[in-house]
Amino acid sequence: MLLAAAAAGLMTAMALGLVRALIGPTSYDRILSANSFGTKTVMFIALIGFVFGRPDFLDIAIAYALINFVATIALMKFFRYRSLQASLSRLAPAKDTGADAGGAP
Amino acid sequence: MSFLLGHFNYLIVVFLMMGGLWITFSSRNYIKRMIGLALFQTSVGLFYISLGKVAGGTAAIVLDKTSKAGEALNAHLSPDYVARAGVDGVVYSNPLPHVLILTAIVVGVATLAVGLAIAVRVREAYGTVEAGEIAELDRTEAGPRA
Amino acid sequence: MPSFATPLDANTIVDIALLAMLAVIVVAVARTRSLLTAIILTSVYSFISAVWLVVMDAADVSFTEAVVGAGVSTIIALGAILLTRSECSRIPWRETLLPLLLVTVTGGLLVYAALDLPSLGDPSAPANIYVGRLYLQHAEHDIGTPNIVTAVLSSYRGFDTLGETTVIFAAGLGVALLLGFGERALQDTPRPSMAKMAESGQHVVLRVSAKMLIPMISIYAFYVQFHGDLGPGGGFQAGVIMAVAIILHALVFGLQETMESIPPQLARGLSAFGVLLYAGVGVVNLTNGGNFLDYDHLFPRIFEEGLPDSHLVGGHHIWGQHFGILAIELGVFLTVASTMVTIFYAFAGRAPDLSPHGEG
Amino acid sequence: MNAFIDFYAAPPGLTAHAAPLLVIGPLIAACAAALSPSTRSAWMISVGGTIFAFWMALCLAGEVARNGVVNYYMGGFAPPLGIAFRIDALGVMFALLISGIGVMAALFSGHTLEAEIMKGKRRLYQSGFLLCVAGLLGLSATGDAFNAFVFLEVSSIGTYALIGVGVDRRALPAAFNYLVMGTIGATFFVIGVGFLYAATGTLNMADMSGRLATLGDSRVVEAGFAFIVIGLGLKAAMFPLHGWLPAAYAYAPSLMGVFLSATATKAALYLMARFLFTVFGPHLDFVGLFLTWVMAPVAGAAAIICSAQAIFQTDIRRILAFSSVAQVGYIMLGVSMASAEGVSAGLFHLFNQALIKSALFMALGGLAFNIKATKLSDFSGVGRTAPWTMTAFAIGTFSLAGVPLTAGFLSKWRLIEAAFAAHWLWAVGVIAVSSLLGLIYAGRMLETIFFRAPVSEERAGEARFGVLVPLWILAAASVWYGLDASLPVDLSTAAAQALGLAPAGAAP
Amino acid sequence: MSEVVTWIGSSLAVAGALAAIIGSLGVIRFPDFYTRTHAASITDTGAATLMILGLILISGWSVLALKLAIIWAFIMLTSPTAAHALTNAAYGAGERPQLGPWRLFDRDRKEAER
Repeated sequence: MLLAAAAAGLMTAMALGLVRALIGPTSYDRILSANSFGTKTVMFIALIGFVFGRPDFLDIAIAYALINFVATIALMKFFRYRSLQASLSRLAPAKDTGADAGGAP
Repeated sequence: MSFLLGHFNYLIVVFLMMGGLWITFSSRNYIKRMIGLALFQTSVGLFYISLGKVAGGTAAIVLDKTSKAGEALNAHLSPDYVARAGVDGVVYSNPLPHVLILTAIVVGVATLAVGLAIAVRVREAYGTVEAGEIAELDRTEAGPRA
Repeated sequence: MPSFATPLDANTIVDIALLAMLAVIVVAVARTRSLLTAIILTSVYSFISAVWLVVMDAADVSFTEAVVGAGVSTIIALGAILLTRSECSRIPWRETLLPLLLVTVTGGLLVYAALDLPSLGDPSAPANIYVGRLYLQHAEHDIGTPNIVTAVLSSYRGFDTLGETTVIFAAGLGVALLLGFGERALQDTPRPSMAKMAESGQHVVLRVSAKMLIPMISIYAFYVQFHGDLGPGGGFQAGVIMAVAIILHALVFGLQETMESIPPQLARGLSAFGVLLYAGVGVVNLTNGGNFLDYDHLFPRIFEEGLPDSHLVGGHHIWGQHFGILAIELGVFLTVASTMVTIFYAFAGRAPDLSPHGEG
Repeated sequence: MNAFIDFYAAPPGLTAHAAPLLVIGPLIAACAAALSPSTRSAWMISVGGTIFAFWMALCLAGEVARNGVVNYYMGGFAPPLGIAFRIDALGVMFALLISGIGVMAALFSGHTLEAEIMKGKRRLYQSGFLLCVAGLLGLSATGDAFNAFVFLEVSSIGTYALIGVGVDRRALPAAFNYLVMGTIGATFFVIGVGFLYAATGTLNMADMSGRLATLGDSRVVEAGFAFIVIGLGLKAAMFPLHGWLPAAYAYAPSLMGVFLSATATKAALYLMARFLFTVFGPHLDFVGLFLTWVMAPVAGAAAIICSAQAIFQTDIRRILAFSSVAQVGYIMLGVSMASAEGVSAGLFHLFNQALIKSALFMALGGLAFNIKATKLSDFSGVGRTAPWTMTAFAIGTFSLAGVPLTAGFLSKWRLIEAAFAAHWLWAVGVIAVSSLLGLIYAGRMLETIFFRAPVSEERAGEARFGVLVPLWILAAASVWYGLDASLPVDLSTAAAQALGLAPAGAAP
Repeated sequence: MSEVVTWIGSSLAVAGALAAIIGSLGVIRFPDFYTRTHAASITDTGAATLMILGLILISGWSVLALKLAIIWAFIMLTSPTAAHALTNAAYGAGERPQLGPWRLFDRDRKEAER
């Protein structure tokens, strides 16, 4: 029962986290929210296995964590380098234009 | 109420399909259309999975009914329901829709990749991915029609 | 409680909540004009639907949806908006009337039929009592794998999976035809020396954690590959995860580095080879006297009898089925992994043409 | 099918597995072509793969002639558990048509790719073409509804890219529209199959049909029917849903024009006929209503409106593309009569159209070396400078317009006969009017090509020999079948019978 | 004994869920991107640690516990890295914190670039 309460709490947290992804205002907020949503998803999958009595599916949760990470890195490269091919250690970062995020000072 | 709960999934999935289709039809931007298409295809997957759900069931990975997990599952269910809906004492959801949707998801990502690749080429050839501007460019640069 | 029309149990509540979130996201995607936002929200959509799929007992589908929808699709779409633009134009309301009509008609038709469908979870719905139940009853007996989805996917409906692998191969082919293999990435910018890379010292955190993660991910991919009979997973998911590891390498260490270890030609060749392997297993079955993709005839009769525990279970050779599934899953793995890498190379390696439109 | 009854094309061991090999042959060839070292070897693999498929189709034709139906269980699992191939006279007709046109297109491809595709990509192009052949052949052979979707996508995914890769940039938006419409069509098909699965619990078409018959009317089945018809209608460019087709065919590289115009929409029509008659059956109320009150009027409208649109096109390939949509109208008109005569006449017309359209596109593609433009006016006087190519083109055009002594005339005539037999006098009128319009655009093309003065002397020259061979085979076939139509008539009559439509009178 | 352990484990899971809720509230309520990142990344790892520890207690010594530990390691490795990469990208692309002396820093840096 307590586990179910935990699942419900996590569900609430996911719903709340979604709000920031929806309202923005900058794209970074959305990515942050999406990333944090992904982490909560991982926890939720792990938890729901115990709640529903079939905890064999933890394998999937690892994949979620992994995908979540790689997608965030790709988004980060999108902003910082405007390219997916650049090496992180080589190219100078893109200039401070903040084209997508309207948050430039 | 029971009817609504029983069909809630289908109604929402229909809404999702309509949303995806709406994005595809109404957008003029090629990338946005592909996103809509991807959402549409995913929603169809959700529809299939809804069809295959069996109440009180578990994923179709064979489980011994005497194992801990099996007993935990059956604790919620009445024995005659398990006897009616289950196989070897465990109730599973229908695996066939899962198989079909696995295939459909793969087809979906294949379509997405090709569609986006075409969009990139369109951008290189026309300088835009907006359908209206492309039609305009075709009209003006192909010369007046006879 | 035992009947299928259970009002508001935990399962139903989670189901309703997740679907509601999906609906909200679809509305938001439809409303936003920033493509980047649309892509981020679509990736969240994939995550939510993956959770929903777990709740609906579709573990394998959930796995696939997560790695494909939230992972590969997002990265490809990002690559695409980098090469095009990340804003879309406003739609004049006049142009929304026809789409609205079409969507309403389609939706009406869907609702018309959906209300006539059996209730969710009805165990005696036609869909659940016939073929699906037959699989549940026979799969372990016929094929010998506990994961029935894998059994159906790779043996009963193995031909579908061959088609699916071909579709992936075709997609890789199409993208390569349209965008090339990322050869432009190899042309420009001179290669820096390793020493210079080390001293520049940027993103140490990322580089170090990527170095730790990439081997872990690869091992995990193989685990998913070979564990697919027993739990969720299989060639497709493993292939995507492997590709994601390679993509992570390219994202962190640069596309050129990755292309040195895994040349585009190799990736392209492997993707064709995977399909060949799959089809080849089928042809071997033919030559050994079975039907196409009938793994019972994977081995010649004499060899089969020499295997330990070689026995017919319900007229099926468990060893043949076992190794047949392994072989075709390997084919799927190769094709999927190399095709995803090919697609990533094509998108990431295409330098954006510098033309005045759009900022991307 | 009498022509094939004593036809043993291969040893029995091979014939027994002809059904999967029909698909697997081109599929393996596609992989081999992608891996092959040179353009030339890829071309040879392509020709070899399609010839192999044609050979297997011939084997199947023999088997079907002897046994009626060929059933093949993939993986040894009988339906409903496994996927079954079920090939009857209708399927075999399409397998023969697709693989035959495939051979011609493969022969043609050696030269056309040199003219239109970048050097490094020709192998991949061959590979994609073979995948498309494999997908369409699988579509004609499969007896499983979901497997049909998979093959629909196998044949389409590569095609989208193949259409877009060419010299004409207008091909790209065309390919994109085709992709969106094709994917929506395929997804609608999946939704429809999902409804049918929800109603019957099976995916095997024969099984499904049996269970639907006992089920009676249900809203789920009706909606499934609607989605399948709309989805396949999109794929088949059924009249109001044909918007993607003209641009896609007109601006695509010639090889795709040749192959797709002859096969892709036809394969979707095949699948629709399969669902209409085999899975549902005209005895169901809503199917009958649909055929009479939706499909027939729409088909008539397509035949007239698209023929009229073809007249006003300036681009020669767009004329042919609109004509294709109009011809789909004729075929559907025949099918919507739901009588043995009507369906067999429609199928006969489909057979002719496949030959004609691929010949016409091939003639134009053969000149692509010399004439880069595609406007009709650019082809002025080409008939004088490239007589061999353009004579074949003229034969195709005559057949298209339905001039007597060509196959096109015979099939239109049989359509009219069928319409009289069904007491659909309006359909006779539609065919007459549309044929008249067809004469106008055919005449317009021929007038420009043969009787106008050439734009400039040095531009136009004869197509290469490698193009002329398949071109003339196709042209000769349309003349031959105009004189002696026993083979296609035989095939289409047997196909109509295989759909469960008994012939009213004696077959001619 | 085992019931007590299960109870403790469940309580930890609930605590984790609470941490997640608090984090989400922080993400909604905080004024700018950097403070939101702070809220999200700290509570993510914290919630994951609490919850997975709880689940490990529930599952006892088994493969499940090992898998949970792997998931935990994964999250601990990826979540902070992702947050770091994201803030780095945001800062590099010109997103600035809203409050306090950072403004000053920002102006200094701008001047130095000129």
